[in-house]
Amino acid sequence: MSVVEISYIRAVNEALAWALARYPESIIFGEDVALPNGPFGATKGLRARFDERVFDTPISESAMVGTALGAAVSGLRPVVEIMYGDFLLVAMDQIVNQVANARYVSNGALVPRLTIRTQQGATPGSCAQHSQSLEALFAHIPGLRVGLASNAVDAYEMLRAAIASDDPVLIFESRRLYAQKAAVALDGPLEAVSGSRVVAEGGDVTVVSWGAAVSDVLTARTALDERGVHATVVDLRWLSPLDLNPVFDSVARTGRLAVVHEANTTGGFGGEIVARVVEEMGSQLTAAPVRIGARDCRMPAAPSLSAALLPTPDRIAAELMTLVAPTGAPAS
Amino acid sequence: MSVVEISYIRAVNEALAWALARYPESIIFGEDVALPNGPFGATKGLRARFDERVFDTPISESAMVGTALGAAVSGLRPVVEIMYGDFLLVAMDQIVNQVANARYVSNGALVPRLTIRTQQGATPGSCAQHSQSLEALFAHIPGLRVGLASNAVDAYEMLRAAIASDDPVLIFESRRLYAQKAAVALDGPLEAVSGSRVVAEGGDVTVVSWGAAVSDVLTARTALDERGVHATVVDLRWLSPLDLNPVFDSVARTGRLAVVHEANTTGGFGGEIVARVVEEMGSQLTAAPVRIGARDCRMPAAPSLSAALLPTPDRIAAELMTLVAPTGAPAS
Amino acid sequence: MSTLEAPAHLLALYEQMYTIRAFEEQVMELLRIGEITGSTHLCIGQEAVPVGASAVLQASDAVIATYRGHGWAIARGVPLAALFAELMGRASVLCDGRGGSAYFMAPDHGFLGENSIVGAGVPMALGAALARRFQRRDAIGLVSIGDGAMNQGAVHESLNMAAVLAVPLVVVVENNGYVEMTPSQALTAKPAHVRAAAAYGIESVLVDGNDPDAVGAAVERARATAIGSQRPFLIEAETHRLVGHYSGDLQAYRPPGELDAARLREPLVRLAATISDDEATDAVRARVARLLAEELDVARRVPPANPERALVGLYAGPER
Amino acid sequence: MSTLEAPAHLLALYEQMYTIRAFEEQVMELLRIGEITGSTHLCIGQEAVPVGASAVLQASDAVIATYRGHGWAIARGVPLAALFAELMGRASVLCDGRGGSAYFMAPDHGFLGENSIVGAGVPMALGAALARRFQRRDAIGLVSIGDGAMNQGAVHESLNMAAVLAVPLVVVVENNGYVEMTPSQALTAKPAHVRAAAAYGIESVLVDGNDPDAVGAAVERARATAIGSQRPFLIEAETHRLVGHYSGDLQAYRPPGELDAARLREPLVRLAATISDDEATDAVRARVARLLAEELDVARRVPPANPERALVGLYAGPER
Ligand SMILES: Cc1ncc(C[n+]2csc(CCOP(=O)(O)OP(=O)(O)O)c2C)c(N)n1
Ligand SMILES: Cc1ncc(C[n+]2csc(CCOP(=O)(O)OP(=O)(O)O)c2C)c(N)n1
Ligand SMILES: [Mg+2]
Ligand SMILES: [Mg+2]
Repeated sequence: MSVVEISYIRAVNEALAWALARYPESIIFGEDVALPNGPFGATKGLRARFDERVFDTPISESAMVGTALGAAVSGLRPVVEIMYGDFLLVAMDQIVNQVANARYVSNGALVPRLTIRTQQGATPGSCAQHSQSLEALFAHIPGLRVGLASNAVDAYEMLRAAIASDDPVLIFESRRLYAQKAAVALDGPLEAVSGSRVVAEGGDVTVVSWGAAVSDVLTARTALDERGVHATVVDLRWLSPLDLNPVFDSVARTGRLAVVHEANTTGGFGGEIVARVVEEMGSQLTAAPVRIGARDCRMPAAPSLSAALLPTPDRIAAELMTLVAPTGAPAS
Repeated sequence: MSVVEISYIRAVNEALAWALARYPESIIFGEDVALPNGPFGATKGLRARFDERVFDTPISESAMVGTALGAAVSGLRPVVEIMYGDFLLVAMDQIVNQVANARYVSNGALVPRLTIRTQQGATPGSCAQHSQSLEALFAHIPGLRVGLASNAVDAYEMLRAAIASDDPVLIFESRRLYAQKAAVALDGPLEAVSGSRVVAEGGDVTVVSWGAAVSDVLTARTALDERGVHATVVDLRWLSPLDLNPVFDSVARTGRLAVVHEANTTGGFGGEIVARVVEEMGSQLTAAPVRIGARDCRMPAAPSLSAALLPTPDRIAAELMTLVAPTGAPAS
Repeated sequence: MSTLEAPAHLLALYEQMYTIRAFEEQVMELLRIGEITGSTHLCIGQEAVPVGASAVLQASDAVIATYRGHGWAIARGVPLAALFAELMGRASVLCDGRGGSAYFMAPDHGFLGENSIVGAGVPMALGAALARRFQRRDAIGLVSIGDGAMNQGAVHESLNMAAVLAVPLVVVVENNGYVEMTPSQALTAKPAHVRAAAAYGIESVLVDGNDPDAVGAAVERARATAIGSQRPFLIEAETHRLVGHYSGDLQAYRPPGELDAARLREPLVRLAATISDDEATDAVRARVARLLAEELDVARRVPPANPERALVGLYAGPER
Repeated sequence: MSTLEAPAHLLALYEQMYTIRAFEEQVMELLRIGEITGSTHLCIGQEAVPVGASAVLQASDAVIATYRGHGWAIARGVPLAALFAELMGRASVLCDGRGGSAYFMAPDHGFLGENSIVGAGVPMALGAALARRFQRRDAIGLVSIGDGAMNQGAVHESLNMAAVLAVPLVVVVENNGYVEMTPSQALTAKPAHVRAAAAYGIESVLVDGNDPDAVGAAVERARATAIGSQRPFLIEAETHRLVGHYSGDLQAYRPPGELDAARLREPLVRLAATISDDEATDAVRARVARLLAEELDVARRVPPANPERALVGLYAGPER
């Protein structure tokens, strides 16, 4: 088994190379992905290796997604890169009204076997049009699969699963994690598009998170550990399909639930998680659940402002402490 | 005070006429709104009366919304009609990345004083691209105001409030209610963009709903009444700003919460309501809250299929009965 | 073409166009009596476009149409009974009632589907065409759109992208004079849509959309260009819709005399005049009427779409 | 223009262009030393376009640019200190640090803002132009976009709509040869963007975008057409970006010699050669350098954007 220590973005690159090698019908396209090797390097070297199966497109996101759909239902296996998650909105009709409908409305006669890769989130200085976390919009759309990779291993495995799947899958990567490294097994078994994962265990509180926020939760968790509070952290990985079993199991033990995501709170997917847990096992909660997301606001460019809105590890830790010890007394 | 018995669509028409008369800077545009009097008649007679301030546009929803924004920040007060809610997706970038950002990012220097009117929902035979209920996508977007009118009075009052507001407001009408009549006071005081409303009172369960689903809830409520179960029904009216005080008050009395919307359940705004109620007053709930929405699916055209997916009055009544009397024993 | 063949060829075109016409007249009746529910968009008056085009298309070509797509589906060979059943909300072999009149698919017949978002079929057709190029299938993607659709951004993105990526895409603009209830010339600045094509370096042609042979010749040329030189092509077909935009349209916007004039130029009347053999055309119409009655009969025996299947097949993978 | 005036006029253009150049070179330095955070798009090499255009624009005209918009803002008169402060994430009078380098607004200076969604400023400029027509202000909406933006659907929708609705919209396409890291000709089928305009019946002109007077003349003509006959106008300005697409761009994609050749044609070098008075141009540069130092100084004394204000002003109405 070849295990390599590689960055998140390199893991994406390896998954794409794997797909091109494995599926002769796969193609990869997007803006600057071929000759320039990808705006973030995700497609580095692929044009050179796979020739015209990797190609550049004009800045035409609607046409790009529609092209992926038409090609998919004609037997290709397209992977289209949308440079920033914010630009999904330019192609929203194609994603929702076209891609999501194809299989169901055709009663299975059309197979929209395509993957849309993008990256999202705020980084210091990024403007309001390049910093949103928009997964909730897509997790509400039946017919789409939606996943967020919080680390290099998942960046590799979830993308492979997405490309292998017969369903249309939207993968949100995180550019602020692109440089983070992990040991990735390149020839492990192919995963399915499903499954959340317990990434840390603790008996005091269950924290559900996904995407880049998972790493902030883990940072906060370390701070909590030092204060004697132990959190189970569930990385949801896929919002669709939604696997809440590990969450239910953990909440049954901890009695306390927090959901953390980088998207702004109101209307975010955190509400769905809270609702499901309460519907399923409300009586087992010993405290009101807590959602920790960005404040409901546009994302300002100034780092001092965005930091005040985002769910930073400090804020996460503070809110978790309040959840565990609501009186303000130190828990230990 | 002139109170007239008019249909929902006529109420929309009256509100538009009111706005054109009151605000010389107001303009109204959209597809087929001027010479053809509007695809559903909302703009009937307005072109004749207000001349070029009411005009037809090409089928270019992105350009239409962007035009509204540019005109608004230049001092006009545009009202743009998007024929079906599903077509908002074609203009999604303009709505989210442009309109929602204008005021905040400019620190108030730009005033996006515009209204987007649309109508949504499934009607028998309507295809998957003409039947979605998409309010949750927009209620998640900070910077937008979002309202849904469930009756002719609100169609009039909420639209007036929207047009009068300095914020960008998205109004979802319901074409299946367009023919419903009510007594509308045409010269009442102008409302603000805010406020939910208790439309029926009862001590057994609190049902929160909005848009067309409210009328289904009221139908279900009548059936419940006959079985001795009495529901308080809160018509949320505005999802942004969100006024949950009447909900909290009612839940404090009933201990039971149901949220009903026509949109599919997962990721719908019902999750937000459940989360807020549980966060605020979880311990006062005597039963797990219930969300009643469309099944998570695309909307098929065949009436027999769509009926199986939508939250019909029968299904609402049945689910409310289960909530109130979970053992299946008749409540009385 | 010999003098003997000519009438046979023309009669075949007449039969196909009349089949579409009679099918849609039957649909109007089914709407009236409540056997079809929901708004429906008919192509009455525009039949020459799909019929002329389909005469030269191959099974491997992919076609996408708009909500006004019954004619395209029929011309591509979709069985009438199945189509009736689909429109009637029955468990049809097409989409099991999920598509309805405005959004059904029949990929087995080279018909990737209708589309009810104006202009949105063009990107998808671009992808279908691209796939065919990758697969070296010597086939095209053809999309029919209305003239109003030329005002949707996605259409322009696709035209440019098809040209840049060298994709065998053929766009047929059915210019029927109206965009819903608004005359086309009020909404489109371009003197002709072919000019738009030229801006992308795309070859194009303006044809009489009421003449199936003229349409066929244009599609033949477009197909040859698309496959031979991997270049997209645009055809503007001038025609006229003889009915309302949708089933409930009262057509108050029509100037007096317009319809009468259009009826003189409409494809069935014109082709019957060319054929000039009343006996033959009467016979065709009688045969089609019989066929339709039978097909409708078959459709009526298809059970209504089964609500228990309403949630089936949203995903290929695990449902939840 | 007398021989005395000519140099004064040219020197004024030189000074404005050099101000933009020196401002952006300072921005590069501020990025390097960490006083500006985040990716930044410079217009170095393209200064003649905003300067030439702004020379003929009026205060009542509305301008919208892209993320590459520092030059437009400066040419419209936005104070340098405020702009520095905005880019530095300080509590600037422009947007209080909310906009940053890629998305700030200064409507008081007739600058409705930058836009970081490619092409998305065009619909908004259309609306600004429409408002001006309704208000009978004899003013235009002008939007600058890149050549790559011509491939966004919203741009085409807007061109057609502006023509149909008779709106005084002027679109300036700054063709700088690249779309991020991809050469423009690889992505655009059109031989020239002016052809696209023609498809909508829109008048257009292709100008040397490195010559501020040529740009000015084109904008003057466009403005006259837009106001005089309420018709949109498109200007394609050929220019070249002398730096990377954004601050982190290593420009590996450039063919050897390209930059050297471009530097011979760049607007400052060219205008200096025309002026051909080293003493005068040296003096201008020295004056600008002093001014910039002062303005930067002022900016550095502006406090960082106040996190306590981060949530203020999302809505005009009640916050929740
Ligand atoms: C994006 C979008 N906007 C608006 C509509 C509503 N609509 C349906 S058909 C139509 C007119 C289309 O006109 P045209 O393209 O000329 O085709 P025709 O109906 O004449 O065949 C409109 C506006 C839609 N379906 N999709
Ligand atoms: C809708 C959208 N897609 C992609 C991008 C990413 N992007 C930013 S600038 C750019 C290239 C634009 O090229 P051009 O229009 O020629 O302008 P230039 O940068 O050369 O000034 C791209 C693809 C974006 N900002 N918005
Ligand atoms: Mg038409
Ligand atoms: Mg460029």
